Amino acid sequence: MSSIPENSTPVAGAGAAKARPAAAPKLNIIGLEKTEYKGGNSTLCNGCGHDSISARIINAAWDLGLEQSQVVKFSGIGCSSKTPAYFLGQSHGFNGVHGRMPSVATGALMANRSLHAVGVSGDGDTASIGIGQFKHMVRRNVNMVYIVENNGVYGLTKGQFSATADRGQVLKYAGTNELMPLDICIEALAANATFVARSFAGDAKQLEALLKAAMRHRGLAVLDIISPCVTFNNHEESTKSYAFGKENEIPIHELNFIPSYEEITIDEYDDETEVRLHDGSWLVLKKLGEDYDPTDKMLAYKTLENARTQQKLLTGIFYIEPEKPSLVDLLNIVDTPLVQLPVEQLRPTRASLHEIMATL
Amino acid sequence: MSSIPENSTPVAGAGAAKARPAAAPKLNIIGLEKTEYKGGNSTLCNGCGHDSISARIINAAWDLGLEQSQVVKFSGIGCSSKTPAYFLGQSHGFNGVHGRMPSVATGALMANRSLHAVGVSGDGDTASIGIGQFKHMVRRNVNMVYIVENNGVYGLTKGQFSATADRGQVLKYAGTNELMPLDICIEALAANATFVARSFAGDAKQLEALLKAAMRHRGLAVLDIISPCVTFNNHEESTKSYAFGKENEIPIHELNFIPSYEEITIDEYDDETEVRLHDGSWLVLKKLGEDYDPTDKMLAYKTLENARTQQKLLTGIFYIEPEKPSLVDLLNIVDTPLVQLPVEQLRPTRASLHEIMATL
Amino acid sequence: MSVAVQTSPQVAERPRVVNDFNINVATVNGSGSQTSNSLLIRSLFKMGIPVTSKNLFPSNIQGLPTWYNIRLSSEGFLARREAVEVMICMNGATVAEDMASVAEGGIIIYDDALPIAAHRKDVNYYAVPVKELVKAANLPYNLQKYVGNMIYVGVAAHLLEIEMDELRAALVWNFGGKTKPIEMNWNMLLTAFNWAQANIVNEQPYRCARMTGFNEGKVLIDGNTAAGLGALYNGVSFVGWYPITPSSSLADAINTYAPQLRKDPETGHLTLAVVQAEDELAAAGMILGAGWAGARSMTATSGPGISLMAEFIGLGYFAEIPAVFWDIQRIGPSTGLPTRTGQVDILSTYYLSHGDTRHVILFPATPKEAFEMAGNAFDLAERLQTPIFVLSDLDLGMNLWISEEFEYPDAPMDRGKVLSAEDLKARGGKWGRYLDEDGDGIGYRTLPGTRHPMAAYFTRGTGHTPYATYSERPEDWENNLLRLRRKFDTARDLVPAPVVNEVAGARIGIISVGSNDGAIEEARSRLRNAGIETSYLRVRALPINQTVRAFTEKYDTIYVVENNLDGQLHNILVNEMPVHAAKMISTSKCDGMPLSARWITEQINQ
Amino acid sequence: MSVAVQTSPQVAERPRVVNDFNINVATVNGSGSQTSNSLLIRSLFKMGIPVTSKNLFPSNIQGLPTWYNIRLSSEGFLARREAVEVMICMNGATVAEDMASVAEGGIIIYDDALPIAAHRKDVNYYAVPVKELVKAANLPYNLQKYVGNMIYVGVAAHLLEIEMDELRAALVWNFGGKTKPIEMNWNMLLTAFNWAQANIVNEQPYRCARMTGFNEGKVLIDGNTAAGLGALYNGVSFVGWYPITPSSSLADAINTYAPQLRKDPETGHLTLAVVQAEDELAAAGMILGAGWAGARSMTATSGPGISLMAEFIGLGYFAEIPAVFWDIQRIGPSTGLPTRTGQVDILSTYYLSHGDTRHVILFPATPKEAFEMAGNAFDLAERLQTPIFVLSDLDLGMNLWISEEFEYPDAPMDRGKVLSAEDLKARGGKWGRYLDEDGDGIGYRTLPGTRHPMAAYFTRGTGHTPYATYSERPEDWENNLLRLRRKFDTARDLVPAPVVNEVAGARIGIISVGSNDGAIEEARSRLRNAGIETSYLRVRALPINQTVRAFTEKYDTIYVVENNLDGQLHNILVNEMPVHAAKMISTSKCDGMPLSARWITEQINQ
Ligand SMILES: Cc1ncc(C[n+]2csc(CCOP(=O)(O)OP(=O)(O)O)c2C)c(N)n1
Ligand SMILES: Cc1ncc(C[n+]2csc(CCOP(=O)(O)OP(=O)(O)O)c2C)c(N)n1
Ligand code: SF4
Ligand code: SF4
Ligand SMILES: [Mg+2]
Ligand SMILES: [Mg+2]
Repeated sequence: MSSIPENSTPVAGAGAAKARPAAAPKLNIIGLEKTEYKGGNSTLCNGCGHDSISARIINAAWDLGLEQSQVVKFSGIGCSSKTPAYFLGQSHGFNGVHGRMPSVATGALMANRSLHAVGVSGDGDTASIGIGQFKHMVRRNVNMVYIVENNGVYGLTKGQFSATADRGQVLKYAGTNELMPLDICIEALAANATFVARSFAGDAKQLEALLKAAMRHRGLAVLDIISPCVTFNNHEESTKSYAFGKENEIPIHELNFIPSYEEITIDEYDDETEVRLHDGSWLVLKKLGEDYDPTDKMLAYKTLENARTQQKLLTGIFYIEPEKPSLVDLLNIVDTPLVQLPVEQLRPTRASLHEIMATL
Repeated sequence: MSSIPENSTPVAGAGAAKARPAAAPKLNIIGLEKTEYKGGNSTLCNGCGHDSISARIINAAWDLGLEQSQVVKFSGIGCSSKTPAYFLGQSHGFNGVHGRMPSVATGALMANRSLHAVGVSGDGDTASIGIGQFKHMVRRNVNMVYIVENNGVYGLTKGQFSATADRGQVLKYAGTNELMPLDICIEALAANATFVARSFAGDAKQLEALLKAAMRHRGLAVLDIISPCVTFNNHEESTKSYAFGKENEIPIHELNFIPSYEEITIDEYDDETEVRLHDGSWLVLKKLGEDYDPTDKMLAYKTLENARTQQKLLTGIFYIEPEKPSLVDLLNIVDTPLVQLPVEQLRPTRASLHEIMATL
Repeated sequence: MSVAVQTSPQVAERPRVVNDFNINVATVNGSGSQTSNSLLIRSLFKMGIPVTSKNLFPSNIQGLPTWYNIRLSSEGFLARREAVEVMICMNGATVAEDMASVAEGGIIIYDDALPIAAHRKDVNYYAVPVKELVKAANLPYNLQKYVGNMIYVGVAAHLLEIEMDELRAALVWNFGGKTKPIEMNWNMLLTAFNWAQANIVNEQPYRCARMTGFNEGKVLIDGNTAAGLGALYNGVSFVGWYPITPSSSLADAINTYAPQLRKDPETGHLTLAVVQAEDELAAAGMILGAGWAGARSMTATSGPGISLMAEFIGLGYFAEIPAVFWDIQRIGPSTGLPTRTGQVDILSTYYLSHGDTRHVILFPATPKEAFEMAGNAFDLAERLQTPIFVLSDLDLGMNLWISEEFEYPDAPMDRGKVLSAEDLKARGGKWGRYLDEDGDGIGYRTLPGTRHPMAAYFTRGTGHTPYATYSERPEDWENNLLRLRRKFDTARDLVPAPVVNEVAGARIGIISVGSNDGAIEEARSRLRNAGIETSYLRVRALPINQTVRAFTEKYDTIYVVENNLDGQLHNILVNEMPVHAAKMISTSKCDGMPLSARWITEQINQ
Repeated sequence: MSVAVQTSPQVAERPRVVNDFNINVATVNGSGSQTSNSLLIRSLFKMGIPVTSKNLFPSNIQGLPTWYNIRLSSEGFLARREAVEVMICMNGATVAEDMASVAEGGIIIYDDALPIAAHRKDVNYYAVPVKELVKAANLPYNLQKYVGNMIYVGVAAHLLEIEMDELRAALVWNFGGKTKPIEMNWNMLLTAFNWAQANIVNEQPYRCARMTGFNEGKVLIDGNTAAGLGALYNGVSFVGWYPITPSSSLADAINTYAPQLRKDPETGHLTLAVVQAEDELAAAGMILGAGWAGARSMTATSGPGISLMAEFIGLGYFAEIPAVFWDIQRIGPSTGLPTRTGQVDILSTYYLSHGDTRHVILFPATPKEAFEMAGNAFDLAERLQTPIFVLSDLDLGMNLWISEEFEYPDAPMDRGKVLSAEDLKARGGKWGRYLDEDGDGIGYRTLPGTRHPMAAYFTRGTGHTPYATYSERPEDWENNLLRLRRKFDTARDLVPAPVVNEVAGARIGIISVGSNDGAIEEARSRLRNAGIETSYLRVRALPINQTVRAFTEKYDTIYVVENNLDGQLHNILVNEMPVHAAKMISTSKCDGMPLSARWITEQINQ
């Protein structure tokens, strides 16, 4: 989801957009109320982290003024993968099979390059059964926001370990996990990802900024979001619990997203780094602790490996490479979405067939 | 393949073993000629890198005095995966389905923990279709030598790109590869591998040392071996060609393997590092260029990422963690191989059934 | 507290209906009603009453409508019955339709906080002040929701006359003797019971009463637990699995009982390995690897998992590797409804994988059979050297059934044709992995690790000779397939034989399979009452054998009754017996519910 | 150079055998013999002679025995024929059996460096001094092996009287006009030809002679290329695939011809996307995604790939997504023999995926049909909104066939029931994705990106209502499946109709499928000569329709002829027509080779 859908340019120019907060607080830049971005009623457990994330997606989409008809939602199978039914109700959604969302999304997005895509998966869906398709989608840098709602457990099948479960994690039925976790962010990095971030379902502000940046990134934006499963993995010792997240989240920077339609002057603060996204939006990173340069891949590995070993919940954007081409850019295909080609472009001429026949 | 098969202790003690080179050059420590370690005739192309690797495996196994009946061979599908038929003809072999060798090996090795295993796969078999099972096998640290015969191409299906193909690699039929490669070694590291090495089919000495160390490692030893496909990807520009390998291989250290049955005194040379393997063997790394500490994971990431970006062929052992438990150690199962348990241990008592029935 | 008296006009005292009605409990899932429902069914069972339960739960974790249906049948019919006489309404989301669903003359026990749409005149209502009772019980806040479910148990105990001692015993059993939850729940239950006694004049007709003659020597258990126990008692040594409803509880049962049954007393270590795989492809690969190495290996999955295993199972078939695949069927195609039952994978499993493949399938009908077939499956897998499927379903697997006690497996395990180092020595090392020495299509195998220089062979999914060497020769290919067919024919008389119940003079035969059993028996009884005699053959395995042929031959019409849309068993039978094809009538239905005797009766008695 | 004269005693001049014999070329694969063989077949074709080739190659890259069998048939029979009259032996590893395999009276052309085990008296030998001729040609060292194969072409040209002009033309065609390889090879060929002319007295009877009446208006092409072209001419816009023999050349053909046929003239960009997936699961997922988004999407694979796709295809079926799956069948089970043919995936594809599924399958018999069915498949996929399978096989897909020229697809593409934003507006936004408005079982769909607030719907593999909302209700489930069955019935008359050839007075009917066609026609001719008339129906698609029923009804006996072990089509026909089950005889064989007319004749004329 690299750029603003064509028809969602500010209704009254940049100036008007700037005045928005004062003028009409309930309408976004394409004139819609936030409720329009809702989906069906959630059937998840009360308090499930996944529901918070849905709310953040709704906010981010509304804020960016996404045209829902130009958005597609993909998911696999799991509690997390159900959520696309609960946001952006006016967008087409595709709830696929377990662990294989990437391939479905890849096909759809190559067939129609103008679509903007949000994919939602779970840690089981992505890191256990789905790690293969995940890696290859990352490698292809397909244009999509790839959200992993990571709770370290299989929610929908009632509490088994996923491959992101912490070593030592204890579950009621499954016992103690003895294996080191796969780390979604490290996996993404290893497969040459161009946007790698982690957040926490309980950190609304950061998450929204990240979602917006991800929606404006060209290529695959991987968002590993710690999202507590209140039913099966919310005891305090779990690094995927609310309690742990609220106590222990360490943002590596403060994040601000400034959409392309807002005129800004980037001030030269010492403690801020700006990353210009492909569509002209900006991601502003404000220093919190150590310096963090999100274009330094080795720093990303190091930061993430240390966090994994020490079971620390670091959040923020670990790595970004805004200019790398996405798969559709590499395929040498026409600009018109393939699904919109007229028959003349789909069927070669009669003469051409005669020519070929003559050569055989 | 963590330790010497129980019955392959030196026939005449360590002293005799030391005297071996002088006494009977054609018999190994369990009294066998090298030809006994051969398999069927290869049906690969003349000059295929995979055949060189088979020869190295034969040498290493003979040198270590492996008891073939206690060794099992696994593979997927591909030219590379055919090779287990061409070495260790007296070992059971299992040529499975494409990309799914890891699961078959895992099941067999849990069922019989006393077996020593060598798995052979290709880059397509492991990095394309098989990356999922590969990652999970690494994560589980199953006791096996996992060899990837990496030629950057699908040999058996005649020359398509695999996921390890270099960016910019050109193939006769498939054109130019635009995507960054997956790097087997980085993938292994990310999944918490305990033994990560790369070698080159043309570097007999290094490869044999690595093979022996891998066979003595506890857990999964990943060997990414560049193995030229002389038929489809051997032009000079390919980093997976003989010409490139011979010209450009950069060993990060000189490697020596010293088996546990050889008495050695480790001298304190400045330019040598020793790693003690689980069974008491030693891997001696002699400094060549920069210092390299193979227990430093971050250094491994850095070295490998740089090599990937710069398309350099670095070889050697990048990372080793000799003391981590392997899957079978974590499963809380009896020491006797499960397949050898007597019926009394497989069938609970009659009384126990009555007890259970009474509770229902 | 408010006094709940009957609000609908009721014609005086009606004749008692004892042990012959349906209770339906409507709750919200994840609310703890599972415990309450299990108390109900267990205490009724312990009172000697034939009962069955059907748990109708949604495919989510918490907050959606759930129904627990308990049928009492003094005659011992254990199939699903549609009508509901006693409705317990605890869920506002469905209360209107729940109340509407009650049979004429039935009763409704309901939370008085629920909105009631319409008052029917033909049923009795019993409002229960749930909120006030919970309050009175003074429960910790976070447990109110869970423990509150005891209220309907208490009220039902009064109205239906369920024995309080049995409820108490069930509670103790349920919490494994843990005092705190037992007392808290009991307190709640008792409070509700007392309230009901004090406030409800029990004029309604439905009653439970202790009886004998049916439940003696029986247990109450679900099919998945039975299967898990069966595996443990029959030497399972490797389980590779991936969670999927409704099969997960089979692996759970193995994990639960393993420490008790399969622990080495000296070391405390287990004599089996259970590995949760990363997906079903890996689970299949693992158990094939383990089976190849010589373990009794198995997995449990459901439709989507079976589909994912298709390629690997072709390998298992063609490389001839023993392994057992349990498919606890749920309805599909695709993800379908994970919490609804069906016998929908018969065809796709029988022909699973590309190329010419057909597989041996076992079909348990009861928990006892699930227990036994767990053993049969291993014996067959090792004898036939091939993947064996056991097709259970959600109804059998996850619902509680009254089952005969399981018999201890006395017969020695059949480990099949395995050559040891000594055997090889005796043969002078001569053997062929795929050589049909015995004419039964089954070769000999060696296990990796066998200490003999001729022991090794190379396993592959590609063409091979009798000596396991690679071959592309047409004759080798064809001969190998013909041998596999011979092996399949060998299987016909090794698999569990069909169960046949023939009635003299019957012209109609019924063939069915698996968990339909109870419904078929009940339908036959109904048909008999209507003057129609039927004979019945229950297929317990594929491929079929002579018994099925003989049965089919004998009757004018054969109804093939099954719980799917396409008549999948019918399809296979028609193919096995094309000469009888014309008289075999496919009688199938698939809506996610177990078949009912009524529906079957209607199909046959048209 | 040595002079090769006939070494075996030969009975004077024998009657000429013109255009009616088999040539078999035995070489080593990866040796370049492919080029030589293609010259042979192409020049014979251009001489107007009906020819067929069967390339029998091993599943490796280089160094193993390969045979290239060319049949000349003046009557125009294009099926495999077993006997070999002209054997060309260039491979020492198989020379003994190759020489032994020649028919009585046949000839053997061989590399004189090869060891000859036994001299037969009933055949003529022609030794060729390959090494010396190569030397004489003065070739660059690294090309000697490849170019050396031209020698047998030159010798055969002399002995069999293949026109040198046509060989030259074929060579030019083969190297796309590139002078250097053309001249080098031609030089070699000519040297050999001249040598043969000078040294071999051509007394043997086999001759090729230009003829007319058959090849006019025909082309020489393999089925995979035809299918690729068909896809390109019928609007394919997304291909997701994974390499697997024998299907890879289908994707290759698309990649080869796309720049010529599907390039936007202005930008030079393509109007289709081809993505090599990481495996077949991903390929299936990709084309379902693309089909869902509105593209004409397809994949090409073989048995193992189809098995891996099973879960995804269930989703495609149940969520009703158009996509086309080509299965170029090779023999299985399991990895089987990647380079051997069979019609072995009919059953597993028809019932692919768990749950109640049945799929539409098309069966091309000729390259022309492969071209056409590529279009039919897209039309059907979009009309029926479901995965469509096209089952070709290695024989059709990878061998060269004489085919009628392809006709330009004039009919407009059927893009199915798709609602645009305007349509939605006209309807006031009212529609139901799975609502059967038209009674044909097919709902309407919208494509993502449709700019209308009511356009969106949610696609899922779980239970759903006609309005695409989630549902667990039994009625919804059952109704949905019943609608899918209705849709399947709609398919019966939309798919390509069977080809029927009925003979008055025939009592025997033959039903067959796909690439057996030639063998069947030839067998029918043989049977006719033996006084047995047969009628013939070639099934071109599943599910079957009334035509197949009527045909089956009409004949006393129906032979269902197919190239697999289990009689897979027979199985399906028996199920579709149980009343006729008894008279349908399964006539099947599976050894990796295409069926021969002789075998079929024997089966029917027993
Ligand atoms: C092929 C297949 N295997 C198994 C399942 C059962 N299943 C459904 S969701 C799920 C795991 C979900 O875990 P996760 O992705 O972490 O999502 P969560 O529920 O925790 O949000 C599993 C195993 C399935 N639907 N399909
Ligand atoms: C499921 C499946 N898909 C595809 C194939 C076809 N296939 C055989 S080998 C191979 C690729 C082999 O490449 P690699 O692993 O790199 O081995 P190499 O031949 O290069 O040694 C493929 C795609 C197959 N056998 N099975
Ligand atoms: S089970 Fe866990 S993940 Fe699923 S809805 Fe409930 S809280 Fe969320
Ligand atoms: S094709 Fe390549 S990989 Fe295969 S055998 Fe030949 S050289 Fe080796
Ligand atoms: Mg999860
Ligand atoms: Mg390769």
